Amino acid sequence: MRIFNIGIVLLSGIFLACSSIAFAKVTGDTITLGAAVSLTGKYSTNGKHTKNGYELAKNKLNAAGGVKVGGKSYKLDIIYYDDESTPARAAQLAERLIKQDGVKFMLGPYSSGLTKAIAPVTEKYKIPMVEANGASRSLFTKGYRYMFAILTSADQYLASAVDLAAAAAEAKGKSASSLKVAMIFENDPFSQDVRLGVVEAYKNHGMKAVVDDKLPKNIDDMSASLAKVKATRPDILIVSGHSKGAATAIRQISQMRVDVPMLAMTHCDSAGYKEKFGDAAEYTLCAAQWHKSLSYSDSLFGSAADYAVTFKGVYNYDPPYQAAESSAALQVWKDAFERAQSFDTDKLRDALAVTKMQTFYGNISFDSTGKNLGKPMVLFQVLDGKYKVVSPPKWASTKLVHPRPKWSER
Amino acid sequence: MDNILLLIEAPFLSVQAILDGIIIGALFSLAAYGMALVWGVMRIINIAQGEFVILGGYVAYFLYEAGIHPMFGIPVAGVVLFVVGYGLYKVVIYRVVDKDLFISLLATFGLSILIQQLMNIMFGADVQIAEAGFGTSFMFDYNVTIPHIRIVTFIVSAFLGALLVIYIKRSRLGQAIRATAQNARAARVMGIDTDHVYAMTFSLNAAICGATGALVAMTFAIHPYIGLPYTIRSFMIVIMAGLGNLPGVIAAGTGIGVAEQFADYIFGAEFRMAFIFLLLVAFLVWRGRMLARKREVLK
Amino acid sequence: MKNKAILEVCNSSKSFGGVIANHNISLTVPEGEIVGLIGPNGSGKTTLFNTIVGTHPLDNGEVYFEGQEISSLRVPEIARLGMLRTFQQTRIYGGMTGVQNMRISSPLIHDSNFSTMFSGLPPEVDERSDELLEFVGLYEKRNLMSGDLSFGQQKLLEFAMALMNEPKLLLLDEPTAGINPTLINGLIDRLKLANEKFGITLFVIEHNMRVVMNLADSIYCLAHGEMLAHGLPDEIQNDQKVIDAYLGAS
Amino acid sequence: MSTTSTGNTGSTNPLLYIVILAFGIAAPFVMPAYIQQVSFLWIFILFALTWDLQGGQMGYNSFGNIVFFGTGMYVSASTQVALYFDLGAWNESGGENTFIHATDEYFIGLAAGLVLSGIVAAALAAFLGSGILGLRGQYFAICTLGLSVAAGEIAAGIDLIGAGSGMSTPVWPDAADSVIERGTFFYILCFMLAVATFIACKYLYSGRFGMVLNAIRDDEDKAEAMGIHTTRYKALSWTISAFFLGISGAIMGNIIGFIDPVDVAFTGATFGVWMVLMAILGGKGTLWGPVLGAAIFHIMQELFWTYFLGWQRVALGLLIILIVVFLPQGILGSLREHFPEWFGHRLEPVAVEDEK
Repeated sequence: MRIFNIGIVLLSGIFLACSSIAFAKVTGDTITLGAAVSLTGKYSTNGKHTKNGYELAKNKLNAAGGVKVGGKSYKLDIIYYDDESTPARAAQLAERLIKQDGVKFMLGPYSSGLTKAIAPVTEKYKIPMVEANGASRSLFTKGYRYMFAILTSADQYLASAVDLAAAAAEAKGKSASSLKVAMIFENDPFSQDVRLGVVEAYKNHGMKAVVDDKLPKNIDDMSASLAKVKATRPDILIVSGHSKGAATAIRQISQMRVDVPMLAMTHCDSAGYKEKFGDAAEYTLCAAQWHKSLSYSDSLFGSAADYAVTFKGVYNYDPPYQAAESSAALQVWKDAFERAQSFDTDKLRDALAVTKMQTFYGNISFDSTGKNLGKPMVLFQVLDGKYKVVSPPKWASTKLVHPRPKWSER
Repeated sequence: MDNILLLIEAPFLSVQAILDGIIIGALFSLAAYGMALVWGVMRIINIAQGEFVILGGYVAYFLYEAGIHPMFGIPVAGVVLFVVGYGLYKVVIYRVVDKDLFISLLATFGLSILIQQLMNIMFGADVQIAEAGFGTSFMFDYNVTIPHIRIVTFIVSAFLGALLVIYIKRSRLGQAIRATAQNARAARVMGIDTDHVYAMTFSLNAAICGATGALVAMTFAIHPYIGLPYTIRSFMIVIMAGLGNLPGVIAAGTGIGVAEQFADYIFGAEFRMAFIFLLLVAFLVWRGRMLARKREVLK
Repeated sequence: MKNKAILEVCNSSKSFGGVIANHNISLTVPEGEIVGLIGPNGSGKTTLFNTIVGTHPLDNGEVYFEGQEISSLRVPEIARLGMLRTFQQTRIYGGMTGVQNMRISSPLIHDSNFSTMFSGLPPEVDERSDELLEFVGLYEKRNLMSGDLSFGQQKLLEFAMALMNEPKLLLLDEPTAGINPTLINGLIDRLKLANEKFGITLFVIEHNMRVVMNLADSIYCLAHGEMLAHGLPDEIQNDQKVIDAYLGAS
Repeated sequence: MSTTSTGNTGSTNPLLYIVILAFGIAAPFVMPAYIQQVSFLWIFILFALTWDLQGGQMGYNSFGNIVFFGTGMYVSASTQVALYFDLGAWNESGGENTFIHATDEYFIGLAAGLVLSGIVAAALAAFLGSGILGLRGQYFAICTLGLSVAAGEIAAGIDLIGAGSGMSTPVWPDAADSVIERGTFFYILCFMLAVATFIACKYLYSGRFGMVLNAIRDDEDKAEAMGIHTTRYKALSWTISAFFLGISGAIMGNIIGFIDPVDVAFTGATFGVWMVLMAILGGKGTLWGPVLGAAIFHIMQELFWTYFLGWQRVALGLLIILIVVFLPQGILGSLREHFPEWFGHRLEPVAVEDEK
């Protein structure tokens, strides 16, 4: 009998909790977007960059008059949830944003893995999503129609570094196919995708891989892999593993005095690379979607450099590209709303598909799979404690220093 | 296969692996010794061990940020964590100390989640390091590297371990701790304030973890979510060595450290965690089997 | 010997890390009798029980149950053959009610294959369980958590559980320890009754001389891990070696 | 010391079953927006029930049951894909290949996946159980914890199932939407599986199986001394749990749509621990405790997520500590301690009619 009563109370509790649904999509003069970002868990650093990027652009857009649809001006608002850096939670939250909070316009989470979990949900409900932080190329092979990524896919992150090395070798009269490549990648969707791109690139040049290590996600020590690198003396060492991997790598490479002619990585700036490691970081090649020294600009933020100043003024640190991408995602939404002049999700999808715009972050236009074709990746090298763009040639502000000086000669 | 060939072709890799393993093992042994202390005296398996280590690392990191050499972080982290440990004992642990082992296991698990998340909120999820600024030594024509910080780590671990053993052997509190470990009820009858002993034991363990953490921040890197491997390694070492067996702890610690390094070379680093954990499972099952032969069970 | 031996121990030895607990012990328990085992504290009585029922492996010697060698069998296998023991520190299933403790002790549980493991138990089991609970005087407390029963009641419950299992031979480790003296006579009667009515052979460790003299048909006496004496209760009572052993003179 | 509810405890009001069933059936219509949360609720109930089969009833506190969940997830997803495509190519999915399941392919694959996932998980449990169930107490708990972490790391190293990049499950065919909506379909699967698990547990606890498990929990040595085949029962109990967990993993994998080895499949630190907490919160060793615990836990967690954004894990950690410190017996366990007569533990001087 008592158990029965408990059961009844419980069930009525569930019903009660569910009856307080707040429907939101467009109410009054507010357009509500939804985003699951990683506020806790292993991606929380970059999750924070992502959220800051969204917030900055939202406030800036609202201050600049909001979004004009049908002659009326709307303010943007964003509902955030914390996906705890796990795909399981991210998928649930996407469902929740769409079905309970009535969100019709989605922004992406941080990282490829989480985007992979969210994309099937948005696709199912035919909710357009502009995502700024999911670069894994398998995202673009599932035929998703409602997902638009404003970044370059992950396989292109470091492929250009391999090309640079090949060019440098040929300039010295050596054949590119004589080069040896060492790869150390974290075992997660993003880094493994970067690896695929690198593998394709070095195979194109006929190079040989001498080390191909995967690191577990909880890595704090890669000395075994680096010892292998020392033993095999490769010409290029490529490392990718989010901020944690970048920080561990640079520290141990300098500690162990690993001498390689070329060292390339991802996530240098979000790891606070040059600030934290000083000299140890010198001559490293870093892949980035964006950098403040690039010559892109738009009417809202001004130039890339202006964006960096604005961002720093609000959040007190230099914007990593993760933040810039996120800000740009909101600009893409605004553009789509204003071109579609509608809040209909299908019309918005079609508008998004034909996006062609310039932002401080770069040119944006999507191909049929939803990835951005408008801008290339950039590679910079840390020189004298500064990030200098070395590739692509169009933006190169300095010449690549190659090979890296040996540790004993510094 | 290639990996094994590489080991044979480049013998200095083995030297490197053994050196790294021993130094890392010393670090693990220290945390493991603390865990054995708590386990033996209080019958609590502290899942939050790794979080204490990381917390200690943050103390060293903040000293470093404040411009103080992180070596000072070793004693400071010890003191700070001692206080933290005492507080946690008074608030949570003393309520579960006499309960079922599984209850205390869960309680410390809750603590570990709590500490992790609070660290994330307070310090951020960035990877942090406290650079000690020591140099590096080389052997075999630059092929084997020994960062000095690792040597320092080894020496400090050994020194702290020895200090601890002497303290437990000689001091009054140490004697009370040993008496309580053998038979808490008898100790209570003999007028030992076991509650105080428990509080001190738990705080002492936290202090050891804190010092270990300071070394970790200088040798490796810290961030809020990297505690669990330290807990698991400590646990492995303790079961392999048995409670209250310091030479065993050191042997098991360095053994695991070296085994891990070689596993890295042979199976690839992506299986490192799997290797450690499967080793744990295999060891337990093997011990269970051996005891079953004597018609006993692992209890 | 009037009856054939149900249990035979030949030259059993057991030591724990150099401490010799049992040395060359031989004894026989005839079917249908009540045999007592006495000896001062630490003389190796419980160790002997443990080696007989398979808790510890024997260092040396053999154990036969109904003529079959059981020295290398394990506890549950021996129990299924029909030799059961109770524990000095009473062991019952504290988280279950008295009735459940009884039901789970039914010998039908020994038969565990895929068809029977998931089935219930036939009504005869309940009848028998009620009968035995009645027999030990716990019927009205049968639905209480057995962990909440008093120590003496738990002892009785353990005894009832052992009877429920319908063993051929029951090894009792100090059945009267910790029981209120006024209840001891009742317990002795029940033990005797179990022996007569259910035909269960009993092998009893007992400290209380009055009890064991009253109960046993024959008695073995252990001291310092060795068999000291064997005989009828009267003989043992007057045996100088036994008296010395108990007074610590030897 | 824990409590039990086998056999003859107070019988449950049949109305409760009717209300719960009615809730289960009505949920997709009454609150379609919450269909996924309610699906998760059923799965959580299953988690707690299957954990309790060892932890509560048998006294073997396992942190490793999540292994079977993850195994089921991978087995099902691999089956679904491998029936129609090359598994390796699916997971690498470089280039411009697209893989789309036709409607009948999707459902046939899913059916095969569900069945296989249960069988493989159960077989794995039988195999692992033979080694690990010989350990007792904290050694068993830690050994299973090690197993759950190792499983995730191993899965992350196997390229065929996508390694660390994870694996996507087949996309729901649009054509099927005209018959049934995806969420509703999986909701029904979750609901049916949870009900089946509950019925299985209830049945097991009503017969000798449950009694033997309780006996093992209360005193395994005694149970052995009484001639019970303890090993057989222990292994079978784990196998049964694994069977249901395997299928739940298969369903969950399809609901989430993307399998990450550590964060979705072998989630020792989240689902793996939650199942323990839910059972303890409700009262381990009881039939209804895990159900109650799962419901309360799930609702609390959803509320935390909504109202303590960013602090929800802190709240969770606190909740764990509060539960184990102040309510180690769980809700039903505490009720039983204070009001034993509600559960049928009373003096019965005269022979009243025999329950059961």
